[in-house]
Amino acid sequence: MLALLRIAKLVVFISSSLFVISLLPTHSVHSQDASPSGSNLGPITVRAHDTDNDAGGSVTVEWDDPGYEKMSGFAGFLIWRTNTLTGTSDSVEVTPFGTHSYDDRSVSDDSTYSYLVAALVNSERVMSAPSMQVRSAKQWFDSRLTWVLILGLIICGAVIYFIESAKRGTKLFLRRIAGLEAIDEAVGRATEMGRPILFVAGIQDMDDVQTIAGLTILGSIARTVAEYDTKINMPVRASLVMTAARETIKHAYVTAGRPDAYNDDMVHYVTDEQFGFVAAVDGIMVRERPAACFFLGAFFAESLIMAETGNSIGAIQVAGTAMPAQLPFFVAACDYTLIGEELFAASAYLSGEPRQLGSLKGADVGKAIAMIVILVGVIATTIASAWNSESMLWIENLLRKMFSTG
Amino acid sequence: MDSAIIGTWLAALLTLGIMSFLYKDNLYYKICEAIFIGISAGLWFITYFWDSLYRIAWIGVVHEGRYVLLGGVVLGVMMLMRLFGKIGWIARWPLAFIVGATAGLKMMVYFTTNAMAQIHGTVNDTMAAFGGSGLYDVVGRIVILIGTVTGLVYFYFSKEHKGLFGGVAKVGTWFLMITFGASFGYTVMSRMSLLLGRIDFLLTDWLKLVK
Amino acid sequence: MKRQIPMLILSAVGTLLVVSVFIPSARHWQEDASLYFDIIAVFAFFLGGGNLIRVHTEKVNRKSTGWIYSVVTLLGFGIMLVTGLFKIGNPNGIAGDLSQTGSYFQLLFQYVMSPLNSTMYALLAFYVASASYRAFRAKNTEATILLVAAFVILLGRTALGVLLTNWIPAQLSVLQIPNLAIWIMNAPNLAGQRAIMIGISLGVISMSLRLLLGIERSYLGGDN
Amino acid sequence: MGLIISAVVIGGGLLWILYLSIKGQDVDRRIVYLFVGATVALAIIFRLEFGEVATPIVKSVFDKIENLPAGSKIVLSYDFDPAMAPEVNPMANAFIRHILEKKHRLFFMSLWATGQSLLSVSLNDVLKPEFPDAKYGVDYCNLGYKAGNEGVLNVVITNFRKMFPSDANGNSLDSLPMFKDVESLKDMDLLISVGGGKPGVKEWVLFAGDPGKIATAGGSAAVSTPLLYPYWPRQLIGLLGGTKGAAEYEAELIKTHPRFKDKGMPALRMMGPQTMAHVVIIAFIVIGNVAYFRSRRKGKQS
Repeated sequence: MLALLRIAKLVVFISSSLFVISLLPTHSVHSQDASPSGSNLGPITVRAHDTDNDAGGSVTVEWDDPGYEKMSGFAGFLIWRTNTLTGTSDSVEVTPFGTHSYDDRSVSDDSTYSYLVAALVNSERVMSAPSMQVRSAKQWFDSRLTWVLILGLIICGAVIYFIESAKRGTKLFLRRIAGLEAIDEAVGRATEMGRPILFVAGIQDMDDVQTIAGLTILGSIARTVAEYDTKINMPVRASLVMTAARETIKHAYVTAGRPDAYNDDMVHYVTDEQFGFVAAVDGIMVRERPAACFFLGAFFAESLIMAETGNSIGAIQVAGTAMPAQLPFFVAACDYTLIGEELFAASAYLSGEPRQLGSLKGADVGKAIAMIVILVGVIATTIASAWNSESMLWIENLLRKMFSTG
Repeated sequence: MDSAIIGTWLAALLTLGIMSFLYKDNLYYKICEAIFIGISAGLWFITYFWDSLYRIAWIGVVHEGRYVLLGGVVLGVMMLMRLFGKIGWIARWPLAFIVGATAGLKMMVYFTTNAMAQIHGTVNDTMAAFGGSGLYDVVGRIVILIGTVTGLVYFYFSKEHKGLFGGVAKVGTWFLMITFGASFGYTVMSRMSLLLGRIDFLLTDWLKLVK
Repeated sequence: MKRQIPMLILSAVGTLLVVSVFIPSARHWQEDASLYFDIIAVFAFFLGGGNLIRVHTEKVNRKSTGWIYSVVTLLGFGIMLVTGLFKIGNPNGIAGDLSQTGSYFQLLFQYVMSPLNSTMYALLAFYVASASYRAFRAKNTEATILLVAAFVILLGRTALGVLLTNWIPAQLSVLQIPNLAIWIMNAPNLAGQRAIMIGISLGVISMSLRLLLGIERSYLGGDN
Repeated sequence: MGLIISAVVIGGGLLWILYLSIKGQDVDRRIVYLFVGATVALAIIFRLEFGEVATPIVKSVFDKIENLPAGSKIVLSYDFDPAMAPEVNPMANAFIRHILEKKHRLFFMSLWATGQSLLSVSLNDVLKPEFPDAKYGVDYCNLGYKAGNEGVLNVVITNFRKMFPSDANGNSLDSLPMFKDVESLKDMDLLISVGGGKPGVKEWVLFAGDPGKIATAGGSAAVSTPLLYPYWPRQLIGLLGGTKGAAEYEAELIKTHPRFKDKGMPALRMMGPQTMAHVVIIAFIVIGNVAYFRSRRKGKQS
């Protein structure tokens, strides 16, 4: 039965191919005198295969040009597709000069196809022989990302390993970060002066990790605030951040044993507009005169506007962001700045919890790998270019391949 | 009077109001600030309403039959439960969804575009800028190498910055300082052009002092 | 339960999205997740906007200091909502594009929002000046290095920089200030940027893992 | 007159601030603000312009065009959109003036769909009125926009006619005399891309200049300029960065070819106030440090 079906398919395929060829106003590829300008060109060879690393529904057609592009009157290559199950044929695309491959994204994974490519020269079509039958399929793994997976697993593995070993009681050493030690000092001073603290978790929404990092630090700060009974004022630019920040502060107050002192109004929505938000925060600063300002999260151009206003009212300012372009402004105008990675590490530091600290040690493994790769890479490329060393070139190419991300 | 003239006057008065903050907080600024907050919050709500709620959720589900988006609507409604004290805790579900999605997605994005691409770039661009074999190029390569590696040493958390390691980290901070100084210096000019635009508006479009 | 279920959602969603990067046919999950985010964000706005209205109405009711500004804010918010929801003045009616020329929404944007926005942005120029005057002082090694780098780049971007070092012969042309400025951008500046960016990505990875593993969960609130 | 007033106000003010700082008094930040505002306002009111001096990275582009023999073939690609235009359009116009003044042959094209209309504006407002003798097809031609980003470059580096069967007006390339000895980009003497995004200067370097060993220069918006610095001077013979770079080029142009003086040099005019503000900021940094060292010395003595 199955064999019969196959034979039937084959018959349909061959006959439909012949049908297509007979329909086209063309001459056999092999009859040389029939080529448009009488030149002596070989046949176009066509290969069709499933498109790599995709979700299915696409076939890649590739062909060699024996020289039709160079002929005057060349107008492009016509790609012709036959569905070998149904026998229907249609033209897919005419590709421009210089293109020798095409991804046909209009196929179904349930059918098989065969392709022809025709060179269009002076309204004539020089056909290739049909390609092998091909069926598109989806891949379960994007092979281009093999090195991403391997390196990612190594780093994540290191982080998880150190978290686990910290859980088992291994003592971990971490260096001090000046900006974090200043946080307690800043809250303490606000308490002494009887003035509020201002907290801004950046101007992005919850879909930015920096905002989440800011909120995790807010958790620690809010606990101190609750213990000291200081006032905290947190204007936000996005409603989701408002909801999340309220949960965070409330939790901190409960942990500190002061749930009654918590109030939803500590966090208030202002406006989603970047500079409208800045106008409001500036207003709050000069009117309420907070003793301490925290800017922890993702910031853009407003960083300096807020930090300079904070500076003008004499507040202690601690900032932290992973926006490289804004770091210089915070460094210039704030008392302490958490630079890049320090922002993400801060909450782990502040919590003092072993598992959290372990995760930082894991990230250090990643840094060690990066340093080694950069050292080896730059030295290898230098030697490779200066002395034409084969082995160094091999290392260079390996590294390029490992770290290329598509 | 046509609307353009009224508009220009309005724009000029608002511009001056915001600038008055530089002198000190005052009634004029407070009014401008209040207008700014009210109008902009409304503007964003309207934008969200038409772009997300109407175009994505309503058109997507009702007209295009993309029922997968209903999941978002359900999570969104859960968010609103915050308004009802007793079942307010259910609002944590959409929050958990968002934090999980952000963590998962951004982890991969940062890993490929920041870590891998930067390591790749260090090796590649170094050769673009300093690929030759003269003194200039050799010095350039060494500086990039030292700068990147010592900078990473600065961020190394699990070792005390003392002795040789501390010295290396110190060099790393110097490189970070050069980076900050350079970015600051480079952006000054573009910041000035913003102010230029505003003052030009006041003098030319509004007061017509400059032709 | 009130904490376990959210934790479960968080870990599951996060892990699925990490995995989806590697599976071609699962990549659309990422777009779906961002669409979900957009939809949730609108609903959340009802909370945020509600909060804005409540805070300002309360101020007005209690006649607390500055209540008159709250009236202005509420008015502005209301006007924008009405003109935007009903697309007042829009030549194409309710089906028209929100920012259609001539609609009241567009007029308010053009004559009220835009000048406020760009003026607030322009204040940066003043703050850059005051920060330069106050903060760029050679107090210690770090501050001196920052100062020198900024100074060379600043000079390199004015004619002064060219004129000051024109006399340096061509063999040493890298020492001419404009060239030196470019060299600083190319070598030490780039190196520093790279270290910061690589550090950031590792910080994000370790924080994301803390979140996905449920080690860090203060933002999910307590058990009540 | 304006220059004198400005110099007196600003110079006097700075000296006064210096005096206050040295005496150890804190200068109120509002005085700093007032100063910046006054500087910019004065510069706008009196339309102050300063002679820019070309930095080496700009000078090398200028010298290249200046020193090529007349009749050299130069491609100028408009790879930008209206948002970037205020910064980079002056560069493109300065290039047009310089290239045609030196009697080179100019081939216009664009890798950005939006570049096409900006290109026609330049042709109508600058080229045609200022060079009435320049003949289309002989001295310049417009190939127009082609979709395909850097793929376009991949093709034209071996063959122009395959990618551009005709120019933007529908004339076949063979009908244009200036194309007689042009087969591909490799026959060009200089490639210039003006743009600030992708595809832009970087793509011209990587897909045309570098593989074809053709001299390449560029102009880009200030934000993307640092990303292009690594290619100078090896793969890029020069680069104009932002309004500043454009102004330097304009200054160099009117220095060598004074007949353009009255053509209105927009970048130079825009730079006036910015340069003033820049100098004031540099002065502030210097004054700040003088004051700091004075106060430290005093601190040590007491």
